[in-house]
Amino acid sequence: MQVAQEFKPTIVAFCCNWCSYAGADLSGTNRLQYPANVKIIRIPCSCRLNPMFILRAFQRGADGVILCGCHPGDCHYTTGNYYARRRMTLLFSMLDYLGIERERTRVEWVSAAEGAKFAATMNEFVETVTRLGENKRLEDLRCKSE
Amino acid sequence: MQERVKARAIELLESGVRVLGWKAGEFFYDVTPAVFTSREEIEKEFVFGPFCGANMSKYLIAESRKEGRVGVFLKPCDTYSFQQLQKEHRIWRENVYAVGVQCEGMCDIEAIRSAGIKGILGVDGDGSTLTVHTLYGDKTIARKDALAERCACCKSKKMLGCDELLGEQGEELDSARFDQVEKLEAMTPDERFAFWRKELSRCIRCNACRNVCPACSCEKCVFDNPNSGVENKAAANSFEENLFHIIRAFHVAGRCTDCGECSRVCPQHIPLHLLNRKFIKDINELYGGYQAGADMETRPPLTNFQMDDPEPSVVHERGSEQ
Amino acid sequence: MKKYPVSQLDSLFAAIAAKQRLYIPAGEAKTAAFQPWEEGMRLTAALNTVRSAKDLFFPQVENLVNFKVTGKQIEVIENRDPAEPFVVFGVRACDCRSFEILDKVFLCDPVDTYYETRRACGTVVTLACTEPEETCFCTAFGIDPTDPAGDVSCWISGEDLYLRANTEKGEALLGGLEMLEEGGEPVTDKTVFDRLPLQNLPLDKFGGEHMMELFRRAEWAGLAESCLGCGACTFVCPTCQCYDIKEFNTGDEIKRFRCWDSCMYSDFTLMSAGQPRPTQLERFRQRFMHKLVYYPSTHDGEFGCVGCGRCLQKCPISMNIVKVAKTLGEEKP
Amino acid sequence: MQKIGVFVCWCGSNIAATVDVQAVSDALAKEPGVVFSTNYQYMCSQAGQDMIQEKIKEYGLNGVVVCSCSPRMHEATFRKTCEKAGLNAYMVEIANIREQCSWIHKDKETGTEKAIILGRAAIAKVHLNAPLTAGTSPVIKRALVIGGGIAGIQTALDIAEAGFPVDIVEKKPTIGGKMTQIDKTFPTLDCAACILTPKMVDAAQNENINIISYAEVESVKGFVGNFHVAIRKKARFVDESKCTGCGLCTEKCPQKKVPNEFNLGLDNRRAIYIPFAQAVPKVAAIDPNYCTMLKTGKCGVCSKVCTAGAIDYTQKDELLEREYGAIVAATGFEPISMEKFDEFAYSQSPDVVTSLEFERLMNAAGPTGGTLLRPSDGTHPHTLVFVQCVGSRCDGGEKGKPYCSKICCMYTAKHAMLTREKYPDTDVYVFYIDVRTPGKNFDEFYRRAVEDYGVHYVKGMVGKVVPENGKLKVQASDLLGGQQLHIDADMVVLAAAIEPDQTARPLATMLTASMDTNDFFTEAHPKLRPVESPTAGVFLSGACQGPKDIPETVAQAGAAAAKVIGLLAKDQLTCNPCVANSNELMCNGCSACEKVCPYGAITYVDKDFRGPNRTTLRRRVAQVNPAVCQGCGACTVACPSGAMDLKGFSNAQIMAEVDAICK
Repeated sequence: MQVAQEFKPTIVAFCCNWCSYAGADLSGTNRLQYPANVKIIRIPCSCRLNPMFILRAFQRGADGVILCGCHPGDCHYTTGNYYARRRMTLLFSMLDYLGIERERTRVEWVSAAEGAKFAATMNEFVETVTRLGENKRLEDLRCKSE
Repeated sequence: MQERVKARAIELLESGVRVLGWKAGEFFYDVTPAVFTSREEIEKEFVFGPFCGANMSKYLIAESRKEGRVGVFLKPCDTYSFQQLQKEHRIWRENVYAVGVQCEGMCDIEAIRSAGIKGILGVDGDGSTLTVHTLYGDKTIARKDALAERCACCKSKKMLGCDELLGEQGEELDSARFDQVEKLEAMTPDERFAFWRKELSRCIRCNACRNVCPACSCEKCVFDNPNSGVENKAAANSFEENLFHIIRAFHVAGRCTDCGECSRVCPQHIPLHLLNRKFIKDINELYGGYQAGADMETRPPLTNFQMDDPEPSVVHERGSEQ
Repeated sequence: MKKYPVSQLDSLFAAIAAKQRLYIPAGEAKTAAFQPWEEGMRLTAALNTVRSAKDLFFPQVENLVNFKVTGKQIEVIENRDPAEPFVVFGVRACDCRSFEILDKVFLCDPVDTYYETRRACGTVVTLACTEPEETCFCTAFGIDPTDPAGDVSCWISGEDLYLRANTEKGEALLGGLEMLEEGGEPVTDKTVFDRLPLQNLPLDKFGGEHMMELFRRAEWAGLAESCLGCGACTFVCPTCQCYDIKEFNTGDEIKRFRCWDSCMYSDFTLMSAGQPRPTQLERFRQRFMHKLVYYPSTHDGEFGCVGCGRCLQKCPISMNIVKVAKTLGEEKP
Repeated sequence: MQKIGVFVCWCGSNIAATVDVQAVSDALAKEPGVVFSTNYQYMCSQAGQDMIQEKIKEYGLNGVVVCSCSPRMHEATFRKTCEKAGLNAYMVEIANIREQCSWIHKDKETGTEKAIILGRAAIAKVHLNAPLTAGTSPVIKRALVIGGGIAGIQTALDIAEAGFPVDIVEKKPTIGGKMTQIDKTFPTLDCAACILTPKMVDAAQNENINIISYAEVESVKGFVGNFHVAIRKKARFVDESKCTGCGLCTEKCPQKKVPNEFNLGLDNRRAIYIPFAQAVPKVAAIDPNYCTMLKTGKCGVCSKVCTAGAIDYTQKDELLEREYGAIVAATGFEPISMEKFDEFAYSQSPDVVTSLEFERLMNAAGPTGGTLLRPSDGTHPHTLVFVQCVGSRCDGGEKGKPYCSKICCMYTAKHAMLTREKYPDTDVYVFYIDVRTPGKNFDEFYRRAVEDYGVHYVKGMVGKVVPENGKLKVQASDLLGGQQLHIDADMVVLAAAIEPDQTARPLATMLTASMDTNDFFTEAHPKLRPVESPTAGVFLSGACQGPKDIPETVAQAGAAAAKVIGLLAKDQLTCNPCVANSNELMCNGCSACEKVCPYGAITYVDKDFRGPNRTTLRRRVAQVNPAVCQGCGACTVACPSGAMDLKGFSNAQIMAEVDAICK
């Protein structure tokens, strides 16, 4: 328990450029706090997220990975997030199937107007992952050195 | 059937096409896919029997691009791969003459060995029990125990997209092929993790599963491509074991016909088909029934969507009591 | 010759494991492997392991060295695995012969110190075969499966395990095991070996003499045509010794390691100029020419194959060295 | 190896307050490939930009990382800066250490630490950046304005004046929109029709403007400069080219019982009708829901009386395919339905009306010819109660809208004033939460209503309206007087909140333009780009972007037009160079990418490649049209072999960022 308190997870948040990245900016503009262990990577669209990137993140020491994109129907590229939704659903299901904690991966639709939602989501996600503790099941010990 | 197939093979050859079929080996079970170009060869070495498990469709990617036509014999499950590959424009159909061969299930020599039978020299009996001749005398085994896993839960005896059929056209069967997947799903995450660690930790990254897989027919696999960022030659640790098999399963998701070759050829007997079947099961449950290779038109599930597809959180909700 | 009741193997293993790490072939038949012995672990029912005993001396992945880059400074950090003595029990005659073949490669100048260390640390305890598989053909290479080499040779005969030390290492090992009693000779029945279907391989043509002729044989095309180019045969083979040196950037240091490579792979010995063996035919030919021709030609006629039969069982398309040897070895009319 | 320069911005104290900018630039200076690193107060200022350019030249930088505000803010700025210094614009990466760092963290240590990591990620990415050159795509010099209200008309007129052809698509049979129903306009009290109808006529007569009335947009494809739009022109059953608008048919039509939407159902029209006298186009239309001929096949009176022979009962919907370079949304607003507000007895008494209905009752062209009469008994009302904020400023919003509808305070003041002016014998009460009168001459106007016209303004909400023997018993609270008021009113006028037109949401989806939770179109930037949608080539005019009065609408309409003109004035648009491209050597030709491409940017060709041993292999490979590709990257994930990659967001680049962040 004590350990869980001190443990600061590394969270990678992939945000689509048009909605969620703007949403993240908005939560900044509104000075809405969320933990610093969330680091955002900008991708043009949620459909750009290759499952390899997620696994890569876990390999390199991420404890949680979240994808944020436009709400289904609002994709800047019309259909991108629909594909992303299927891909992520299947990938997450597979990770779960392999016994990797399902709470480590997540998809959240955040529009450019939902700065508050972005912050809330991140706070909540960091909390969840902190409770889970360090990513052990999908770690690459070579990257855990030092 | 052996004789019918052989006879047809000769006719085809004499009609001027190369014939892709199974070639006899040192023993009765070690048959090798081969292209036959002479009558003698066929008469002497062509076999079609209970150990012709190899799925010929993948060879057609290369063979169909060569000069002239190639005749091929395809078991029902092979025809699904055959059609899926056409769907992906991998096979030049006009250069292929496809003969569907009905099949009552292939035996797996490894299954017989796992039954503790050593020094196997021959097998006969088509009935429910097989007599196995060994260095240590004759043994018997129930045919169902000698059957390959994929055949024990055969999904379909339908032969698709062939130019002609040998044997009765079959039907799709409601197979129990998802039972094992369900068993795993019913486990706790910890149990599942332990299960897959035990299995995948045996992986020696020989790439047999990948190289035999009709869906894994990339010009260059990401795992062989130094620029892909995931290239690796050996699974250096548990992560890379997972990485290889997760990505491979994902890349064939919605394209895998569940032909079962991956599990057949794995020297370490890792039940790789359980990964692919998980995706197939999920796709069926989440996006409606889909069988890769069953037709030429339907859009593969991963290049398709519905406005009201379930959210990724279904994964979390499913069995969230755990 | 010493002996010990088979029924109490556990306590023998315990005694060895008490002093140094012990590996025994364990697990269900189809996935048998050399595993660190722990309480209650039994010998596998399988004749042989899926992967050969070579793994213990030449593991699939092995750390070589680390580099740390700080600014313009490159620091080189030793990170080879610590050398601790170990015993491997139950090595078959074929695998035991494979060590000789590997030694000739790794221990000749320049010596492969990683391999050398492991060899020095390892005590090989072999186990004579009594129930060969139909795929066994070690006898074709002059190996006597009923009288294996190694630091210690063992036989299971009747109720007892018979042990014979062949080397100082062997002496040392057995010397340390008080529970062993002096014993007579095991009875070995060789008749089954005469019934082995593959024992008479036509090998006379192979070796250095007919190199170019064999190289040019037309049959290679037919043999190689359905090869999938996977590495199954290579990785289960006790004598395959090719490896690739790779580097992994962890972000704060670079780990250089080596891992098995396979001449069957399309990127094997890939060079800036391109692929020296552009099609599977050349790669396939390379592998078998190496076992049957190149290796003997440079190692006074000794073949690079020990007839363990693993590739016969594991090749996805059942193409293997026996088929190659028979196709090329038999005199054509 | 890149020679990278790092420029850390303080953004005044915005960043510097919670991020130790010195520490950041020092830490990043140690990163591989970084040859120069500094920090400065305002990197986006001229001085800051000059410094960047100077350093690029001085150190021969071939990669630049700016740690500053969001790339959505200044990426373009810094790219231009570097381009001027001879560095390819796409060798620049921004580390967002303001919105995503300094502004969300209080603790300086944390902020600094995170800023360094974000900087590292950007550096890692720049290492893999390659110079990109943008392709170009032609601009179709024609604009589409969706909605023919004052906003749409003004936008169209301004674009047309600049010499570009415009189509106005209006779903009603006439253009003009809400303003046509308004009687007078605040604060000047001049007649709405008098200022609107001339504009409608101008639009009709302008040879650059093509009005497609009684039509709706059915689908939108393509992208900025190159939209393909399908427009459904609904059947009018009247041949526009023949109809002279004489109106004879509308007098002879036997079907008299059709609620007249122009007067909000306060009176009736015929089944064949011209919405109002000044309609443009002045062409009759048959209402298929009421026309006996169309429903039963018996009647045909209108066709008999029509001397022009314009009636055509067989007319079908027509689908027009048009191409445009720019699209303007001007879909306007609607008052919300009053159903949910039964406490005001709207559904119980015809004498409870909405403000818009009141406009009609006051209007000379209205049902009562401009004399204010009670809808129930046609008598002259003596006591009127105006209720403000009906459905506006509702928290929770389940009943009404969270926002202020903005125009109600002023039009109610107008109504009250006009009533008192015309009928000095009336008592007029206005119940309000606040009176909001920002705007030129607005407050003066309101005060005139109170001071000169003796309108009773009561701060407080009306709780209940009960119809009782011909009167409306109004129960309200007077917050300032601290008492409950009971008024026997003859009429109650509800200032209904306004909401975006129902057609806006589906349209937004077609345009892939985003909307806020109230279905108002969102602007590209709330302050700096108020008339553009985030979707390139789509612009916003009028109330579809938020509640507005007429002058504001007209102003925004003009602004939108200016943006459109700016776009159409270009012959070529430089495309986004961050597009997909396929490595033919690795392509399987499996068509997965083609299937997921929303723009049809991917095509296939059979190509010969050199195989091993001097053989040639024919393979089917994908090719990307960089002018059409918009760079979403869907194809890159669909491609199993990784042959398809995205410039500027390549697999390698993203993974490098991942590594840097997780390190």
